[in-house]
Amino acid sequence: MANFLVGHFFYWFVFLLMAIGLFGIVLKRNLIKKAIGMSIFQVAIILFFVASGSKWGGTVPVLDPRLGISDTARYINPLPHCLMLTAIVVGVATSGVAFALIISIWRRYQTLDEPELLAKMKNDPD
Amino acid sequence: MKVSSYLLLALFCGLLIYAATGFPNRGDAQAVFNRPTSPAGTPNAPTRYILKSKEEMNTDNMVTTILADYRGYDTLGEETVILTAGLICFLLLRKERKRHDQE
Amino acid sequence: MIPTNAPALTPLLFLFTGLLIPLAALKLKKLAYWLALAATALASAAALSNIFRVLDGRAIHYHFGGWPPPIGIEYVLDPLSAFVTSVINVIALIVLIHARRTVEADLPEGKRVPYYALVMLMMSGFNGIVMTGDFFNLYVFLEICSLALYGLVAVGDRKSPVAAFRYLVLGMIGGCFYLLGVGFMYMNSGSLNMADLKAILAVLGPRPGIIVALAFMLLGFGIKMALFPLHGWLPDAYTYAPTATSALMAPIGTKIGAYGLIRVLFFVFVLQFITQTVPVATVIAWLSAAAILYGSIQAMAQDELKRMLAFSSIAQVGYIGLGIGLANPWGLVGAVLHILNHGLMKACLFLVAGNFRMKLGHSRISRLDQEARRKMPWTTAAFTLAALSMIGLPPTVGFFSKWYLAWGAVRNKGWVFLAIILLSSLLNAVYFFRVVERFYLRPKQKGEEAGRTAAATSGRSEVTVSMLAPTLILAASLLVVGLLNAVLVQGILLKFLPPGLAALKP
Amino acid sequence: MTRNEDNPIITLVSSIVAPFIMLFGLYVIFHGHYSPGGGFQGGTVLAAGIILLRLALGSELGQKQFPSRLGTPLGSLGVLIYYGTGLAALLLGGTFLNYAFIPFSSQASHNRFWGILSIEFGVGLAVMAVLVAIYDDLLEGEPHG
Repeated sequence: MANFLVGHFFYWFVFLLMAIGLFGIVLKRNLIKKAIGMSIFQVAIILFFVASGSKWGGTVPVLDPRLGISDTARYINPLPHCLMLTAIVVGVATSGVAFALIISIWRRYQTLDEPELLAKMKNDPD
Repeated sequence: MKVSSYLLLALFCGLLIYAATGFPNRGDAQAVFNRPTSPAGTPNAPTRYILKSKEEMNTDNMVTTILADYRGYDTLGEETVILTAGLICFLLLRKERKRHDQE
Repeated sequence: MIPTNAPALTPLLFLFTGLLIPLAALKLKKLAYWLALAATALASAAALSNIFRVLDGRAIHYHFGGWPPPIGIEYVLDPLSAFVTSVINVIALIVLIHARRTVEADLPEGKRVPYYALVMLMMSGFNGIVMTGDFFNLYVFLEICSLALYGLVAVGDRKSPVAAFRYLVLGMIGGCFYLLGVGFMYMNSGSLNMADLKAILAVLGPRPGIIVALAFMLLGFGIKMALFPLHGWLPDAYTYAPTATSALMAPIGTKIGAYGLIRVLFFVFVLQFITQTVPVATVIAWLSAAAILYGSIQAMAQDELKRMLAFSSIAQVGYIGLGIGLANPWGLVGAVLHILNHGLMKACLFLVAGNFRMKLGHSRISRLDQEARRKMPWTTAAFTLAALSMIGLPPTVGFFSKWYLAWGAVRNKGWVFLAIILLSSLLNAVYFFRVVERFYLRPKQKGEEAGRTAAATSGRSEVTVSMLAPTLILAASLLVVGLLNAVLVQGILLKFLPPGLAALKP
Repeated sequence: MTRNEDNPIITLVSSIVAPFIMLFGLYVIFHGHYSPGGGFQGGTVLAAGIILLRLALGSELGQKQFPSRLGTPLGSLGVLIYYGTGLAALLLGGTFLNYAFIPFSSQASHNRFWGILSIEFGVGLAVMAVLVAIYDDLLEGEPHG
């Protein structure tokens, strides 16, 4: 049990971050805070992948002539790093689009508070 | 509404912890995704990347070789994603500035 | 060269056009539309010819960068993906012919260039999702088409950015859950390739991580396909989007999620896993049944035509989900046939709504009357035919997919599902006849009495040919595909059944 | 946004630092084969340099250095360089993105090396152009004055 708790320590941290991100998305009323929650959720997933690639005693996946390539345990797993570079870009793109949408919402309704926004939309004729 | 949201969050955390019971410890070099072959006997990709990237691409940085060659198509998709974001920002926001200038 | 590159052809073609349009538009802005149209036409031709390449039932594998599957990314062209790409590309072609006028009406000239570029990138995302044999690659392309869709929705009328933001929040949660599912899958098996994973999962058996990964992936796809409790983004997005966008995303967008669901459930996991070890198929079937009832009942209460169609889409996605959840050959054939049928029907109906908006200036049901029919006889005829098909009257396509679904329900002894399929046809009849009745029986409303003489002298004012022809082609195809459905099912659909299901067939 | 255009410290420091930031960005792009780095990271650093100049010198001078109307076309061009490298491989007989078929040199591994370099360049260009374009577009929302 102790081994389970300690061995997965980093995952508990990541899961907590995910829960915080989801909490922000679901329960916050301000659109910017929702966007921040989205970012936290995404970052938590990125941390999760990167953590899964680590090896105790391993170094960065750049070939070191002193280490050679005979022992794969010397280098941490490069695949999650590569995947997460892609996921980071996707996250950046999603945040950019989210902020663009928030700006155009602000221009039309002058509010970012969700209940207020919905009330204003209801009064809108079309 | 609020209570159900908290319940869903708790369910989500429960699922995560349940899933974590099957995970190898962090940093375990013998974990299933670090072995030379997968349980079904097919080659394991990361091992191959570490062993062969110098030989096949003359490149030291394994992340670069995966990003640009072994899984290069993902990166093309990634560039497309960011271009899409640029186009959307253009579509949503750019035109209104011209109107602003005319005023 | 084309035969060896067949699987990669359509996504790469769309991608190339999407990249070319912003550059070409520096010289000539009008070029954007014609480039988009030409690319879609080429891609449709390529996709249709791909069907004939795989008719013998063997899949064509395409390795990007020359790396075999567990190392690199592969595209797989099998009968299912060939069929689905043909459906989405042909429907997109027809809708794009129609889109020219509506986009001109909805958007200023400077914005049309990025609009068409985004349409192309979205199509490349759709085609990529259908073709790919790699889970992470699927995520990347899922994000391309989702992002493009958020942008395409947000340029509609005044409320559209709010709808797009809600879509973005939910779509992003869906994407993240899918990615998390992929991560859990990777943690437990060490592979991202679908075929490789199938072999590994057969060895590993059920594990906590794999079960949760499956749940998260299904959640992700469920949000993208708007399956019942996860449908929150759909009605607003469809209603406030520009005509061209809603006509593109309604027939195609949600189907991609359904396709992903089929891929994961039947081509990665074994049948026993999803029906007995972890009965997700049953859960999907019940959720879909709820979706059918909820969508149909909500649709009855709507006044805006596009909103009614949006809720009807939720119900129709329910049919597809039901076919998947039944997890038997008839249900799956019904589900995939319904991907085609619902694509054709919804595209036709949304084009009709676009025609109304173009000529009448609105698409509110309470303001439609005989005048609409007098002005636009062809458009209303197309609507009526599509409505009959939605209800599921025999010679039209709608009947046949429901027939397969009903047969699948009977085989599973799912009498509740059978009852829901029958009941929903009745509900469909109620909410579609509510509109059709106005065209043919409702006399002109009082407020417009003064305009009667003027309208009578001007007579018809049907939309232009470039808008009318696609509507009529889609309406006609409802009959043609309906009559040819036996050929379709025997020739193509039965070929793609995954091994576990094909064995069930007597 | 309020900005003191005459603040000499900010103007001077950022105009001295920005070229080095951009140079470092180019280093990160082109040294990605041997050290952590690559197209995306380098492109981001380049974009940071350009955005720093925009923040410090005002958008008028910044526009002269990198006009925002170039953003989307340059981004497309960057991705097109990537796509073109892949397409060249396809046309020369390999599958898409199989750089070994592009005859940069006699050895397959060297071909792949140069292929990676050319796509990293495309990625860097695209990321830089698009990030600056997104920044510009988001700034349009700012009510001026």
